[in-house]
Amino acid sequence: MSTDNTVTAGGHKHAHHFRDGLHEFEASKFGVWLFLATEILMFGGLFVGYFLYQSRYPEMFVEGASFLDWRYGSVNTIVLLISSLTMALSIHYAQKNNKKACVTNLVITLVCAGAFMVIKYLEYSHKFHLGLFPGEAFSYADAVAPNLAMYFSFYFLMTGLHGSHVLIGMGLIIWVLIRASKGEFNSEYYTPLEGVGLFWHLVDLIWIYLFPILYLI
Amino acid sequence: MFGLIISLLVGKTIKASTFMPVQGSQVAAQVDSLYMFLLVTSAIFCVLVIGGLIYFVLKYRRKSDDDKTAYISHNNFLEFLWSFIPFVLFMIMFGWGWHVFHQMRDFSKDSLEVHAVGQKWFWDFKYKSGKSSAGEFYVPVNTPIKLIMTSKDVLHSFFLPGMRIKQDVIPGRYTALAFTPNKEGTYQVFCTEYCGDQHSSMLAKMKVVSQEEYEQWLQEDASAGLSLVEVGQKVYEQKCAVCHNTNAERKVGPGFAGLYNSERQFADGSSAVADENYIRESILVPGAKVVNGYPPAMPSFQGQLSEDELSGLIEFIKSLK
Amino acid sequence: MSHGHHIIPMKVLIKTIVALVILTGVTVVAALDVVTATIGSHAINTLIAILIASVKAYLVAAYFMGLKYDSRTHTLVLISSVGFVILLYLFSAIDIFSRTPIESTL
Amino acid sequence: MASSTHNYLNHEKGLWSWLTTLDHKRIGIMYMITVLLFFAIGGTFAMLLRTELIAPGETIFGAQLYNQAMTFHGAIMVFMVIIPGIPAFIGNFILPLHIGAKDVAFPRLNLLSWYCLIVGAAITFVSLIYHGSDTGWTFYTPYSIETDNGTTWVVLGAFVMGFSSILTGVNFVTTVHKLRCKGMTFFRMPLMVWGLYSTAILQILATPVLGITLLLLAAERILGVGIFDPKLGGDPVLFQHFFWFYSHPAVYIMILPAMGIISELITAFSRKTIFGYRAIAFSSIGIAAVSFFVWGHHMFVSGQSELAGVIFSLLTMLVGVPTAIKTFNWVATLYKGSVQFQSPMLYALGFLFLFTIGGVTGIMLATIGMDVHFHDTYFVVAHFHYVMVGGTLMAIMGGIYYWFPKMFGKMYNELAAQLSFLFIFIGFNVTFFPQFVLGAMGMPRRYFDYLPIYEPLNKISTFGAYMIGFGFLIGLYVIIDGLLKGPKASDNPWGAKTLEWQTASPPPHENFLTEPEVTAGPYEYR
Repeated sequence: MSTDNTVTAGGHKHAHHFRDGLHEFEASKFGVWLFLATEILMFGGLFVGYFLYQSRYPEMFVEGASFLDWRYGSVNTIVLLISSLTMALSIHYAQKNNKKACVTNLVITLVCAGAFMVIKYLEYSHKFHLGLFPGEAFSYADAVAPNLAMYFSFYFLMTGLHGSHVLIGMGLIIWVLIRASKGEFNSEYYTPLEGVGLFWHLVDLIWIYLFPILYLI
Repeated sequence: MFGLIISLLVGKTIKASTFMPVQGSQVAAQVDSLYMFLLVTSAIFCVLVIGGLIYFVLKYRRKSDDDKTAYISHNNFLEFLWSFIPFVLFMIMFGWGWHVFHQMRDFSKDSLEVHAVGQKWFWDFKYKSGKSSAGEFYVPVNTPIKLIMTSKDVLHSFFLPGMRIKQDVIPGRYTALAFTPNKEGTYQVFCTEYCGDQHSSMLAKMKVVSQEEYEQWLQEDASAGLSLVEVGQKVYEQKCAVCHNTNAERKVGPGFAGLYNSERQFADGSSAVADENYIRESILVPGAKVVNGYPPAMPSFQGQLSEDELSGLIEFIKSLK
Repeated sequence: MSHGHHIIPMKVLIKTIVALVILTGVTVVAALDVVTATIGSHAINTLIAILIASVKAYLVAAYFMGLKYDSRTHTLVLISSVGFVILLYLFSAIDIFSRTPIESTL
Repeated sequence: MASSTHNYLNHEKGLWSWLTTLDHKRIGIMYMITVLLFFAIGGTFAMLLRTELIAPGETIFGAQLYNQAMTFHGAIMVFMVIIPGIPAFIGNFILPLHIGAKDVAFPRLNLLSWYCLIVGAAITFVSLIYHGSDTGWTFYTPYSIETDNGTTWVVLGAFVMGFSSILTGVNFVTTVHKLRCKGMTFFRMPLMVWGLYSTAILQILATPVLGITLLLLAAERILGVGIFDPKLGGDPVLFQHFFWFYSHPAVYIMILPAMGIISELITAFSRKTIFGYRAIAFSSIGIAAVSFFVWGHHMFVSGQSELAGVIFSLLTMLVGVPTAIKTFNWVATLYKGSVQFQSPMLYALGFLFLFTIGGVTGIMLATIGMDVHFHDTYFVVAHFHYVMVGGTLMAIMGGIYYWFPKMFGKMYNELAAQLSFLFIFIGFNVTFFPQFVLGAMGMPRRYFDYLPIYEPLNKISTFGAYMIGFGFLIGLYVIIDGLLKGPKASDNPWGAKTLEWQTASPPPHENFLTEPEVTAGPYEYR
């Protein structure tokens, strides 16, 4: 590639337009934070829509929430918090050049993410079984509120968009896992790990807000 | 050169103000005086900026390649001047605009209520006395009018240039407009929110008449003394002409000429002869039988046409060869 | 601007996860029917849930994401993005809740 | 073609080296080709619209085709030409050169941003297979939900193009923060960089909301979720809130970089330091900040409450103040300067003339009492063409001619460029000033057919449109002729003081042979 920032196993040579490794690390971290701002704004749009319609159709939203099992939600929250911890631990160990601990923590994070998706799959199939589809496909016979379909539109849009970000996160973790197991990260260079970690913590942050407003209200 | 451009600009701006449509109400006159104030202020601002620009450009044009230019970096007083003065002017404009806007929105209790319903591509008007008319409505002069409006399908917007007022019409919700016409005459109504193919022909007429003439119009039965076919023609012009031609040529829907007793092929493959029942059903439940090659876009007219209007329309369509 | 790679101490990470799990418990308990019934108003329950979630969010952002040890511009980016979401809600709410309902009198 | 010495154009050979380049200058050139191509397509739709409107009734095609041409003219010009236009094309090329950097912070993201635009544009044009889209570039619901044509493709295309804008924004903010050369403090950066920096902030904070709005609209059309559909309990006015929360900052994404270019042109061609550097720099940031508070002035008559309308009108007046400050500062820069009338300067003066008229009419529309009459009429069409074509397009043409020697190492044909300016400037006024009058007379916008009293002014307007078209054709000839046969240009043909003129034209691959160091401001004409 023309910017000759060849990445060698063990030693990482920073891209030619940066002064040194640290300069590149800080620029990348700042760039990731800016990208996280766009993610917050995108999910923010959904939250704004949710709150505006919740105050307009309160009883419909309460009826919709009654279909959600708060136990599934709580377990999912704990699972994601654990995965956030293990992601932070993997960075912690990478900075201490402890490759084995870093890799194991990444694997645990991946497993937790998988568990989260499995639980989501169970919840979704339970709702599809009842006919609580989003939008026009909604076919739940004895709904009290006429537009109950809108609640499940919000539910599937918000958890679906969040779920897709969990999947993207899992893909990123696998990419970082492969590089970590090849020993590319050390106390001097772990920028991709830091970036994926920040993204994963954001996915957890969004679920921290999704959980109470969907399951607990 | 400098004088010509500026006078051309100012002239054009002032001349533009005479192009406002007729002032049909007291509020319209206020809007026009606000418009005059905005125009004059803008013209002065343009003369200052563009005039200054042209003057500086000509006076300081490059004489030789090694001209020495003054190193002026900034001047705080000037910066303050041309940020505070525009700010004050803008606040005056804001305040005056708010005052005029508020007058457009205070619905006095004793105003005459007219119900307007917009649907893809014509306007319907209903009065409390049960009188209804399409495409045209009468209002008495010097009486506060309140238009209560809704839409049957998509967003539309009721625009009365003569009264300088406009209000979007939203399906599933009522919006309102208030004005007091003080000049008799016919005022044009436009739809100004994009609503599909025939958005540009979704027009209507408002006739401001004397109180007596208004009451007389309210009593008269629109189709009194007209034959059935003539009633049908009036309904056709108000509601159907937008999508159907009287000849055989397709517009949005099929042309009416020669339709009666013709064989109609439907989208689901079946076919039938176009007799009175087929025409009646196509008006009331258009989705039942959609002719092949046409989009199922026709709205239902259930409950909008009186019995004799419906039979008049059928007779009119039968009369078109 | 604190430069260099800062390693988040193990103690801090453990304390954070413990606090997060406890708070999750608290928010679940706060939403149990018996509790919501006593508090009554739906809006206050929502507010409590959001407050607890915000405390959890602060913990994740400050300790897991390392904002506490980072340059303040990163925190500014986070705060401004959340701020503009609230701005969107605020102005839309001002419009929606101050509309004068018009009724048909036919 | 290029000069004999080693530079970014002949650093690598072959199409593949261009399609996988990470050099910000090459990506800038690729954006130039893309943006000018889409401008030609969008311009053709504009010519079709004006030809149709030469007389009432059907002239060249029917209502449905007119509505599709109107929608594509809007969508192409907004999403493919004027939003990526300056930041991605001129910004990509000039920003690293202006701050003395070797490249933007994330070269790979920069290339991905170009591919997002290409893929997004391709998706948008796929909609033509399904009878295009006839909703207008604003996609207002519920009409955009129920019209059964390719609208979903246009919506998803715009969604993908949004990423191109986000990635450029992330890239530029990081570059300005992290890659400034030694001595280049924030107040020694050229004002073009301030323009691009405030634009990048807008791109980051506004575009994601457009993303979620378009996603929700696609969900409406595919799943019928009912959030914006009144038949299912949704609120179409809420769609307008979401849409304009992005689209008003978007019009500042269009104008702020243009203002950046104008600061460069005015100082270079009057050979004088800018008047009120800090006032202009803070005005850029001020406009970017206030732009998020004003979107409701697009919705004064849309069923929005009176209270919200009045608040938005007041805040819109505030955003007018920094714009007025900038305009006065540019005119003050000319005082005691040494003004040279070359085509970039003509475009800068054209910008000042047209943008002033656009600005004052904007204030008229911000006055809520006045907007009730003018909303959705040709007055609004004239206003936004004055600020978009008269503002951003003038700045793009001025920027192309100003940096042409730096980008390609060749000079363009000055006389033909001035002729092109003459046709565009006069044609523009002949086209759009009558539309102010049409708006005052009450002619609504997006009308395929109009009442006979509007015919004479529409005829003049169409004639003006042909003049603009001819002017841009001459402009295209000047660019192509300059590329093929242009004489070799010196490193600093205009004698400007900003950093990009200290390196060779066209610049070497790594921009500066020796690491530049800055000791003073960008416009030191002593």
